[in-house]
Amino acid sequence: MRGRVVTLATARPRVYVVEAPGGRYVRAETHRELDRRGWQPAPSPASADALLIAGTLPDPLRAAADVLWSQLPGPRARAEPTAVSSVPSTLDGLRACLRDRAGQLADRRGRELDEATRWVRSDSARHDETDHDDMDHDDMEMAPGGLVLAQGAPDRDGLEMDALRHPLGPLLDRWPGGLELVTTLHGDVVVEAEVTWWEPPHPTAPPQTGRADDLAGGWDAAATVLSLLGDERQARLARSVAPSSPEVGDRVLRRLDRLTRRGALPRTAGEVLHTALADSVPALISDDELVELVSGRDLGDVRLLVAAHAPLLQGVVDASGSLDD
Amino acid sequence: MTDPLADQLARLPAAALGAVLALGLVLVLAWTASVSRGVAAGRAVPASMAHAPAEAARLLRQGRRTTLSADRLLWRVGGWGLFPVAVLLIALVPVGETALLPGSLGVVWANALDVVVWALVWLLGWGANSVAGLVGGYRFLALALGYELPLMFALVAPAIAASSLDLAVVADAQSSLWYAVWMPVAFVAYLVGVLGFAVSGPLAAPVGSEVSDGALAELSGPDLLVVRAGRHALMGAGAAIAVPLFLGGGSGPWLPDAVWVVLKALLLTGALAWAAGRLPTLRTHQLMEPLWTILLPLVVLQDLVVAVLVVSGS
Amino acid sequence: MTVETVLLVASALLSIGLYGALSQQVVVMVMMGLELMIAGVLLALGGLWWFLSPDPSGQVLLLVVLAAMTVEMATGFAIATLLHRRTGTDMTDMAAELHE
Amino acid sequence: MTDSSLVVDLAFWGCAVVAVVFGALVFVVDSMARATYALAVSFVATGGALLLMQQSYLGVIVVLMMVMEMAVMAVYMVMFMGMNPALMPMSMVHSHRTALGASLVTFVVLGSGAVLVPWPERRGAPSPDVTEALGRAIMESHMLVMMAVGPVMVATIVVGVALSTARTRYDRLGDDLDQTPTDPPLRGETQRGGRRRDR
Repeated sequence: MRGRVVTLATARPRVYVVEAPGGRYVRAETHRELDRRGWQPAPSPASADALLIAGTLPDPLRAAADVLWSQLPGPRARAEPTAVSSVPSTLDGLRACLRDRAGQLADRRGRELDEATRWVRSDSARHDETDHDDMDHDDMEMAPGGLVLAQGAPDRDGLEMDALRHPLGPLLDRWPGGLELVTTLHGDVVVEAEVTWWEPPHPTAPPQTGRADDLAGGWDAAATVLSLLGDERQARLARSVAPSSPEVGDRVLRRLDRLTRRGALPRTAGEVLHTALADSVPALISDDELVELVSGRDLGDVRLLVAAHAPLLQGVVDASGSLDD
Repeated sequence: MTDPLADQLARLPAAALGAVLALGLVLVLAWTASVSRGVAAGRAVPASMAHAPAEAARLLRQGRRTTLSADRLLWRVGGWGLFPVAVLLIALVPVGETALLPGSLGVVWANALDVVVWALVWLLGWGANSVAGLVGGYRFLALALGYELPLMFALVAPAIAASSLDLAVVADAQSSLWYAVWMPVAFVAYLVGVLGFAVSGPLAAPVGSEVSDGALAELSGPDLLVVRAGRHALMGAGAAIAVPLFLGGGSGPWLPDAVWVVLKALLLTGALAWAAGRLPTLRTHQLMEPLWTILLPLVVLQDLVVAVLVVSGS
Repeated sequence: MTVETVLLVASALLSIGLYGALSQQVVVMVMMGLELMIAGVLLALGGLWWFLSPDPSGQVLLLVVLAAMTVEMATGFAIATLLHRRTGTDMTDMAAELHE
Repeated sequence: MTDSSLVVDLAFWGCAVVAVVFGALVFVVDSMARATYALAVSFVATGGALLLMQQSYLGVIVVLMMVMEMAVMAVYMVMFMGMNPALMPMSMVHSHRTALGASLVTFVVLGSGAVLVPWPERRGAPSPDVTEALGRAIMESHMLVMMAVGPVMVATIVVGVALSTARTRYDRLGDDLDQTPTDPPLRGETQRGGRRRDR
């Protein structure tokens, strides 16, 4: 009975898929393989059964990956496939690991529950020097958890709001590998952003080049955007599009255009996807242009815009080959 | 002194049976919503039917995620409160002879219960102490202000037409023509409200995928399971309340009243969940204008039309 | 439940609210004290109505109290926002200093 | 009195204890969210007590309004206090003793009044449907009251918006109100004559 429940529970594990710098192709293949199996990607580490980091992480990001790993509630499994061909066996391995009762028990016993807490403590110690004095409530600078409290700043409506530094990436699902976008938020609106790129430890060659791959990059971006909009059905279609199936491509494109018209998708994102898929390869985006693109947007829009422009970002292109190849 | 108490005690078994039936109905409705959602997302019907049990098994096996300085009390209240609200809503629906919680103010109670969802979803986002959760919680309040007023005025229309706030009376008043037919705007506004408090379809921005599922971002295991079940249950409960309000309650040929109520609720839940699965999630700031400047005035106009017709008819 | 007990509970609510309204520094907390006081008034009126003279006009008075409460809250929030926007303050003490 | 069964008594004391305890918790707990929702619970219990006194409509309206209002209140709390969900020790009181004394005196005076005053017997009987009686009252004999409340509410909405917002519609769209709104609504600082941003 217990065995049957475990089989049912692990029939379709939810995998939190993160792209390492240069891991674009492995990540795209992972999503396609998940589709083939009918598994769903997890939207956040909290609800995920498995963590999959596509590609090779540079050493400085290893610690961050461990923090991410500590956020999986367990039973949990972890893998880092580095080649497109190893993706199916990796996923099989993840499921086997989730079904291994003895292994999961051992993992639970050996867990340090407060990895994230320790990380924040050491992080806030670093921030301490930069904290400037606040007039009235000095004693409230720190919460008991050791978190740094936000400082106020006027928002776009002229009302003082908390300004919160919120990093997006570098280890985030449906996010270009290696991109770290540190945003300053007023509520959920990004007012400032800084871009950092993490280099892959060794350059990875794209598995194929040429026009077919250019389009694949566009369809991959379209799939990510659709998935971010919660439309997994169309996202699956977009991922399955090969340049040889124009009807499916047309359907996805029409859907994207409709979403743009209805305002579900920021217009810029819709336009760049349309251009990439229907007309020609759009121009690359520099880091400054990326900052310009996201500032003044709310957090959700930022995710959609970055996803739509992912194949055009300078850092992604440097790490894994480009549409221009 | 003992007589009323004994009276109350004598009614306990019947009430307990009713509560179990209501709970069962909520579970069936929630499951219907989940299946319909799966079909809308492109899964085959058998796979959609198996989806809810498999996810339940998976989440029951999963542990609890802890976040730093979470307000655990409020967080859990927010999550575990959704499903009971759905059960209470179902208890207001007259099935057959009477509702589990009958009363002359059923319509107002339904409204009060859906307002409780405001508090719960916000607490859910707040309690986790995470950016995604907070964004989701605040998005919900913004949307709630937008959908709640049209929803309230939509509830007013059937009450005016039936000159009663009692759901059973409202249902009986529709023997000749369903209110959904002659007050379509109110019906649509009500359904938008249901999507709103079930946090799905075009109004799903508070749990939007693009902010890592927003208010749900830090939930795991059984806590996530009850919230997901609660959202489906709220959609089912909203549809069930629409049956006496707009769809003629238990009226229908051949079958007994109770069966018709359940059947209509199941069909509406399925349709609503399918639509919610197909319609895109709209961004919060894009929804504000249509909700406040188009839907709300239209519903108020609908109320006026209904009131004028009722007065001139009597 | 008698008229005495209802009024006793109502006066407890009113007194707690009064404490909050007098002692709190943050505008919103003062408003919460006021709300609690109004809850006491509502309960007292409700009890008096039910136990002494249950005719409809008493209920109208309760409805007016409820309406007054919403007006108080809405205006209070608006003024608090205005203060915050103008001066960045949310404290009654600082608001008092404004006219000096 | 007439309907004082044991069940009603128990329910009333339950509501009373919850209302008072959570009312006190508002000024005791350490977080704004908890304070706000403690007040909401207190109000729900007050609404419950009103329900027990057969004022179903007012009771349910109190529950509905207060849960809604507290949900909004929590936003203001957090906005003005700038707090994260952490349970943070906070004490933001002035003249604590005076306030405590004043409230204690009030309680003693009012409470002893409640207990000592010889309350008269009930005059008249409640109508069978209290809600309907209320409706008839506000639509017939006391219509003037409701007619006055309506404009006051509208005025409150206008005043509230006018006081709290810094923008007008001209900020958003400039003088030409036929333009399609910008997306996002405004960028950067508040700007007069809203520059259109084609994105």
